[in-house]
Amino acid sequence: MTMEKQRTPKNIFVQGAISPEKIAKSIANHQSKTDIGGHSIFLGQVRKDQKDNGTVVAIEYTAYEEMALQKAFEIREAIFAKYPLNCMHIYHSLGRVDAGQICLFVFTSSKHRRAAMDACDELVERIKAELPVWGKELLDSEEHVWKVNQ
Amino acid sequence: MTMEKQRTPKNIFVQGAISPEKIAKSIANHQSKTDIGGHSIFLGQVRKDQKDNGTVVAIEYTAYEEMALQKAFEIREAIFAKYPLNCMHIYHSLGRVDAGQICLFVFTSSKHRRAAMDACDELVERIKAELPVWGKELLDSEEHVWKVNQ
Amino acid sequence: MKNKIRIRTFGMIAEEIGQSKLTLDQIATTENLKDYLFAQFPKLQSMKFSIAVNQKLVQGDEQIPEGAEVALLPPFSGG
Amino acid sequence: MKNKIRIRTFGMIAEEIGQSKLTLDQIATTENLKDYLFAQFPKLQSMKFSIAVNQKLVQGDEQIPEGAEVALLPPFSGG
Repeated sequence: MTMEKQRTPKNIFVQGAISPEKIAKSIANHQSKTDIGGHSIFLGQVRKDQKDNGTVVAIEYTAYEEMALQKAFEIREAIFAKYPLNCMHIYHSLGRVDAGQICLFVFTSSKHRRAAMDACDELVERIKAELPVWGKELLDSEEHVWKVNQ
Repeated sequence: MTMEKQRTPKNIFVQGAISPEKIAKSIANHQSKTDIGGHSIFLGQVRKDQKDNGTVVAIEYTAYEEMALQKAFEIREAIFAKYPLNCMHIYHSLGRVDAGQICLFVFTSSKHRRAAMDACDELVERIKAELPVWGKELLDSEEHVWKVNQ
Repeated sequence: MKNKIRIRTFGMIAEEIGQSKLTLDQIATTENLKDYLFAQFPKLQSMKFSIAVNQKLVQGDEQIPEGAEVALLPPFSGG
Repeated sequence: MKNKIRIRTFGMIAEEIGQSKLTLDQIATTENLKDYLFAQFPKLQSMKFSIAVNQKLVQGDEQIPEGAEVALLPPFSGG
């Protein structure tokens, strides 16, 4: 009988924007993993879009956290099963993220680049489609609109 | 007659490994570009592969620099013409990069994620196939082998 | 709580209902729940949302177990 | 330099030839150059490489302009 590492849901949510320093630290943490040949990273950034009633100045994120963490865990397991990955990290903001700041950080690593790139793509699509998370776009007019994903 | 910004070849080469701090700084530089919604990043990392005559401890990169910069410029222009990108950055190491360190940093940004992701993919493939750059894998036995791209 | 279900609301549904948590007397199925909500909050009829029972999305009409947590989920817009 | 061509070598080709820059008397075409190199450095015959004339990859046999820079390029392995 082989002993497999049992993975459990882990927190993906961070309060507020994701800093470039956090991303740098996450990258640096992989320097000891010398079987990795390629990392693929996706970053979502809040856009200053023009809306009918004003300009977006920030997005305020809320989530159904328990369900989102369970779903993120299921997605994570499915992607690990599908691609030969060394590592996978997902971070999503909750609360206010100003325009120009980063609200999503997806990071995959593999021996050969293709797996990391394909897994990162699929993760981003699934996160946007399947995680119960909502963005409220705050406008400079003090009004707001609910974000709609494409 | 419209005035278009004339782009010229720019240096993509950095001496030695690319630091996580450089990557963080590059990300942070985009926070003022509030029409960007997604960034795609690829990082190449040197693997500690086992070879017949020893273990890879580092790769030493050389390039036909003048030709590589001209080719990188052509690739850059072609990718800008093909995808609606806000930004594109390419950095490749020259000289010695130890196992676990980063030797390639490709960074694309766009309003909607798909363009950044597809452009990043295509850039990485073209860089590996078309830039006159060579990696000499240095082994712990003091021998070396010439890197072969898949 | 027996004979009670806990309702959680999010996003624009929470905004419309004005509360993010409600407790209701047991309702048998998700279609019955929708009828109840549409009567109480008519604007919900024109809003798109899914229902999760105990954190699982339901397809069509499903039984609501006693004491369940039922969530009203407008279209996701994370990332 | 008229009537001369400058040769640049890289990677395992540079290693085999032992020099990264050579100056040769003018040679008319890239096939003529290959013949010359294969005579001088027989091991090159079993090595894969492309040729660039004035930084452009050549396809098949091409003329070498006077004073050209001709580069011998083993398979690229960047990234």
